[in-house]
Amino acid sequence: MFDENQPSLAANSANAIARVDDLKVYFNSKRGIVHSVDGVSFDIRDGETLGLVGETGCGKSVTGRSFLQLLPMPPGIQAGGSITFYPQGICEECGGKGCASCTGTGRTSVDCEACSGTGCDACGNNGAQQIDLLKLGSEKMRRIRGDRIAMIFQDPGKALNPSLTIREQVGEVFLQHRSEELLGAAGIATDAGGWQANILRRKASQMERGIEGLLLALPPLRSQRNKLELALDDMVADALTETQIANPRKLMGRYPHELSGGMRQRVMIAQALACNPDLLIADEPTTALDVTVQARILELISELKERHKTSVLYISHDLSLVRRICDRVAVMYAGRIAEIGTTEQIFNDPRHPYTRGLLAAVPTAASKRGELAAIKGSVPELVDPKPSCRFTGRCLFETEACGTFDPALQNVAPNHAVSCFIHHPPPEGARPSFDTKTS
Amino acid sequence: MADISQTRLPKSPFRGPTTSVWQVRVLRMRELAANILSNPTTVLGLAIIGMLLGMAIFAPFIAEPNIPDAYQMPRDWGAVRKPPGTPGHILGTTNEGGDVFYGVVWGSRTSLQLSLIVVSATVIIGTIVGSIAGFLGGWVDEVLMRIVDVFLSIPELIFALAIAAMLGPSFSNIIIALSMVIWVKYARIMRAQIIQVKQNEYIDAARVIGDSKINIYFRDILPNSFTPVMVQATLDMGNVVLIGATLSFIGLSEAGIAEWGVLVSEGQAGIASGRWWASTFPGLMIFLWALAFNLVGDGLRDALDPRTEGR
Amino acid sequence: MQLRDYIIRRLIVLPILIIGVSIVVFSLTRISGSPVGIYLSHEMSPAEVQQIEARYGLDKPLPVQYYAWAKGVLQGDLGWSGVAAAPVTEVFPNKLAATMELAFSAGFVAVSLGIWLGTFAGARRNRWPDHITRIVAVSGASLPLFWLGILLLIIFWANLGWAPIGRSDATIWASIAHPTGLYTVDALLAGNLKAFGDAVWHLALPALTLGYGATAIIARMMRSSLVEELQQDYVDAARAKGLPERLVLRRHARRNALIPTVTVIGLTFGFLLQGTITAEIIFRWPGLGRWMADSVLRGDQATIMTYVLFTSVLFLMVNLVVDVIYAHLDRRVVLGG
Amino acid sequence: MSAADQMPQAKPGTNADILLSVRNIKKHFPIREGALQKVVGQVRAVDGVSFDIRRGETLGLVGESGCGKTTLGQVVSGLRAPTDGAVYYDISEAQRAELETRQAVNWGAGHRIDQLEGAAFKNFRRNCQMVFQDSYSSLNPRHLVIDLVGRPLKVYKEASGDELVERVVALLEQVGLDRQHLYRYPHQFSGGQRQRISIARALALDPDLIVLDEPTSALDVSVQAQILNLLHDLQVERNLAYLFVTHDLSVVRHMADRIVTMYLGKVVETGETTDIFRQPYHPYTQALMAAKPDLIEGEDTAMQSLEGLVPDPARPPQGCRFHTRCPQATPVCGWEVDDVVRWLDSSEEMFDKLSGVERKSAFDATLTFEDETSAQRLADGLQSDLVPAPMREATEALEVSGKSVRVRFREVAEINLTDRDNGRAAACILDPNDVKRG
Repeated sequence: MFDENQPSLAANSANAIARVDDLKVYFNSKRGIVHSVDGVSFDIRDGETLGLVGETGCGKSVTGRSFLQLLPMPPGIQAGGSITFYPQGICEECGGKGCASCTGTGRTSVDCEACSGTGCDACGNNGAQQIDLLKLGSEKMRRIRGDRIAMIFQDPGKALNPSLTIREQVGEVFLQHRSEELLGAAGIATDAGGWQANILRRKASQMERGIEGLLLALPPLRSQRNKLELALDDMVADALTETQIANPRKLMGRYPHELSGGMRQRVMIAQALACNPDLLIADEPTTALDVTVQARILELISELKERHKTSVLYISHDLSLVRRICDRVAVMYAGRIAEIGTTEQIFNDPRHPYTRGLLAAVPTAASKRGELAAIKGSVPELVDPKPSCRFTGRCLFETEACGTFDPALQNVAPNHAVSCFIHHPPPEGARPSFDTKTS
Repeated sequence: MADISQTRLPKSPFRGPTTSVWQVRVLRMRELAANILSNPTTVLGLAIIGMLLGMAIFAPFIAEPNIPDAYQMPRDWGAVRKPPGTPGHILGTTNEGGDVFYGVVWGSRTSLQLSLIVVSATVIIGTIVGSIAGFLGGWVDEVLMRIVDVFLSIPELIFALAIAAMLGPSFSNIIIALSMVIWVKYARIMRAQIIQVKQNEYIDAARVIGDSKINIYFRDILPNSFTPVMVQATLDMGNVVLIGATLSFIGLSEAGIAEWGVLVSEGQAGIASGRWWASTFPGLMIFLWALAFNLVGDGLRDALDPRTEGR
Repeated sequence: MQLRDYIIRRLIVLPILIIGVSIVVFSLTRISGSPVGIYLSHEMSPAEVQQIEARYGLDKPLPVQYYAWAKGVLQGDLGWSGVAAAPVTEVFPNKLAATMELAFSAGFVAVSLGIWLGTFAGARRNRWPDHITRIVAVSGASLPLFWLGILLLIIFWANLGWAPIGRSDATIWASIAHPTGLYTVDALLAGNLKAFGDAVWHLALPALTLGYGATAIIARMMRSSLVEELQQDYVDAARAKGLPERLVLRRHARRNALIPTVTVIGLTFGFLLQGTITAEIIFRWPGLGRWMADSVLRGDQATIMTYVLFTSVLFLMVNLVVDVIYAHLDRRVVLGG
Repeated sequence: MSAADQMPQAKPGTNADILLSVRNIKKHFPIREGALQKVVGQVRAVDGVSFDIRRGETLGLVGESGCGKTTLGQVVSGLRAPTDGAVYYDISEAQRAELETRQAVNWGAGHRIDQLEGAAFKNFRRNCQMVFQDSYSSLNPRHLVIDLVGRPLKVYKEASGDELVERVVALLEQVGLDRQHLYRYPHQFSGGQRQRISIARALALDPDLIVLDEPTSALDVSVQAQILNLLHDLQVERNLAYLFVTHDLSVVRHMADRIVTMYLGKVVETGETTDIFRQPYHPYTQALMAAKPDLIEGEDTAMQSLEGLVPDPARPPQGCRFHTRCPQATPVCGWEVDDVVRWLDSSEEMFDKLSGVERKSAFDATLTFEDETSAQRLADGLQSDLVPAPMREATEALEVSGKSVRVRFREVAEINLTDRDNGRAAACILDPNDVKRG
């Protein structure tokens, strides 16, 4: 399926929906600068589910949030790197069903804005639009959020506003990104002039201001407003139905605290997939849920992902879930990618000592009591780290080079890259600049 | 956002090996002090408090005490209504020939007495009542809290004013009135804290060990509940003076006493004729006093906030 | 359903609290001996005094006395005000109108300004608007109200001559009818803009003085709860949906930040009520507060008791309303218990 | 080698080894409602649970959140008094025999832990300790490690001064910490280290039993492995018994000799861990396993979820409490009127039209609607695929008259735990071999 001679990081761009390149996110703290994410690179391929696994504090959530500029700055610092996003549209030939012209994905790339597809410097001469998410202005970012890239949060109890109904919250997505459709559904021409149409238009994109809300409730505009509301109701109900909520109309009038955890997460999913995004970032979507419902939620995500041809970045600490839902897996440790490869490679042929340790630490039927292979020590502080492998001190295969050089992520097999000196000895003659110990 | 704050492990602020409990306690206090002093507005507040306390302690050396009662304003009938800068009366005099400077200096002593007595009395009473209510719960709690609710239904200044009025106008009655009104605040804070602290698992852990209720109260509950009381006490060191001065201003102190509120009231008569100083300086002192303790109280609250502590 | 139960519960507790307050108020009068004074006026003969003592059972045990007094209060017999030289009930309404006009205009300023200032600062955390708000907040909590009033008088009345004292210009006051007793409202009802201007002009300084501290309290609360709300997950979730920052702030963060602020607004009402006492003294405002201050100095027990009882009941009612609003706003609130 | 082989003391059937017996424990919490906060019902957090813990064994207590396992752990450790039933500690052979025959016995003060006093209570306290889930909350933030770990020793006046310090150091070394950690505050440690401190504190009095309430669920896997290894080593060394409360089946499989599965306050299955994992006798245990298969062994098995919500513990379902969500339910599992109401609640608009339910029993009631169509729709619905087939089969009568519908289901007694082979027990009417695996 993939070109075997290409290193995984340079898969051709037609194949990728997003590419993270040397991402660095730091945080200011009293003790110094915390290197939460320190040079992370990977790509998310079209239509795949990429798992991002690691333990608490490894930087996986920070990476996920960077896609949507959702990190507070300050104290966060965007210290470098880029996240390139290749937005897509529904294939016009088949309407998203998948056909020959879109190679079955149901989606086609969007023409570059600068050259309308003829190829220019901005798009690396291939005509497809690419966006650097980290450098995007706030208005352009806003248009991508929830529409092209959506996110599901860890705790649906906290990620839903307690004082707005489900309808109001899910409806917001449509008001932000689908106001023209709403107007159309309500029978208001897009190009209609006059103050009434203007007010309605603002209403359809949540722009109405105090007094206008009052005007909308009065006779001349009232019937049209009601049509708009009904159209919105339909869209919200449809979105909720997608997530197999039995009685969406009834649920719409409720507040989040009136729903069970599983139900809330379904609402979050409905809200995230409402606009049919290209990429879904799922940040530990089942951690806050009971075991007996988590399989259902994961199933739902996989199912909807297939139906909508959405790519997923699945962030989790739970290896057994990742194994079941992901096509490829990236293992993060202390702000770096330790290993990346297909799910089979990671679980059946783990190369990085950390990945191996992590897998061995999970108690299974085969593991003998008292003899779990625990990784010794604990995660290092990420305040102003030295250039060295972050796993030093805990690694069973540590060499002298590990403490002084920084291993880079390099291929060990097609699609399988590891950053470890066991597989890639440090270059001969290379010396760390600060080095005092070795010579 | 939880993920971000946990990106690293807490690092020991203690350098080198520590060998005794006391050494750690001292280090901890030092760390806490450094934390508190890292806020410039807190330092400003502490500086003002230092100045005011210095004034109160060294009052006899700054302004020669009046004979026989130093807390009475000296009256210089030969120099009434003098503006600031008059020799011998650097801040001017009042309509009755009182030296404003003398009032400002000795007023700090009056205020210190007032705030110390009222705050310590109310903290003790409030802590005891709140502890009983929160620790025992049940009907004891119910009864005590209804009493507290009744007390809190009457706006505090109005309540204190009514009590002081019934007791008769005098400075010591102001102290009594304020104490009667303010303790409920501490009772309520303490009770709420205790109920909250009781839910922590370390209380259950102490019970599983088999420690006695008394020990659990003194070792686990009280030390972990007391922070908000301390913060409130600091704020009240200022507030009490503010309310006390208001009562004095209304006229519930003895006339002629060296107290800032009395002086503001005395100076009020002259403002129509342009004699601004007799009210302005004592009022400024009240403001500074309250401001200083408010700044320090806010600083303490931030420094001791469990959500920001240790980060 | 739950909300209704909560309101019922509060309504049951309310009379208990009022009775509690009345007992406290009644006990106060006992601190200074016989409460007979509250029913006496100077012209009464010893026989009349005795008659009154008998009527209110002042020779009987305390609970009986309390009962007689409370019964009197419920029937509208609040006693005789020595200061006003009239029954309390007669003087009360006019004074009340003056005080309420002052307190509510100060409250209106404080609530609108406080919420705006708090939002403005909270949304710009650690930038200059935030620092300014913090200065306003801390100074507002530390400024003695009476001193602030005097400073304003020194500047605007004594030196610049811009602001008046008192409640009105006597001739303009006399030129309109006073059906409500609220000067501004009466002037508007009469359609007399000159009178309205006079009312606002007289109201400005005292309301500003009174409102400053309350503004500070509200702004401080609003700021801190907004800062807290802005750190919640659902704010990020709203951003992730593509909401513009303005809507994230207005529709999500501010709305929830208002919930705890509402409680503080209720408590601020007590602050405003007690503040009217000194504000009225300084600005010669003919309201309840000044009457209370005079009564305190002259031992007018009937007025003091009425004033304390009345302000407490008012304070309780306002807080009841506030708590109901709070319970209504906060969908999560676990009621009762 | 099975887990049981490693622990020879933990063989079933030897009464002499029983350390602590839990008999018919109930813990109900009142629900208060209305303006006067009247008690309108009881949340049955734990509703009649019995089991024994043997010396040196690990008993796993598993279930979803809200099944009552944490409350039960608190009752066993003496933190909460049970509403009914008792926990017996340190009882003689004769008393045990009596207990076996009569289920609940009251010998007055002396052996029921909620009635222990004085020396007997102290003896129990010393022998039953607890480790909590949240190591932040369970360690007093103002105490140093020496205060925390040394506190039990001080309470029982076992040591003081230098001796106390040395005893604490010894304890710390047992849990993988050392002398340099003595004078530090809990917040200076990582989650795993704090849990070690908790364990050291629990060990201080050399107890027989430690209740472990989700001790590793707040930890990352690599740290969890460290703690699990430590717990095992300590158990072997000191012949400790553990009551291991957790929701994580992979952890309980690894650690427990025997397992007690709880659902809605009741035990649904008990038995040896290896047996249960080989073949669960209750569909709920089976569902728990399927919800999170083993990382290695279950590589190819699909994860499965349960449909529906956990019913309100204040109104537990009739028959088998699990029947509302059970994929293998039969007509005799306790279908009842509440199932109709639950079904109405999840279907569009019908619930709003419901104006009254008149119950003759839990199985027989008349439901009245605001209009006749709704009544007819309900009757049609109850005969269609929209409701589970066993529920349809369990319907004995369904009569529509105007706006009301009368339904009657087959009456079923509560399905209780029954003994099976090899010391196992399950509360399910299905033949064990019919409970499907995977």
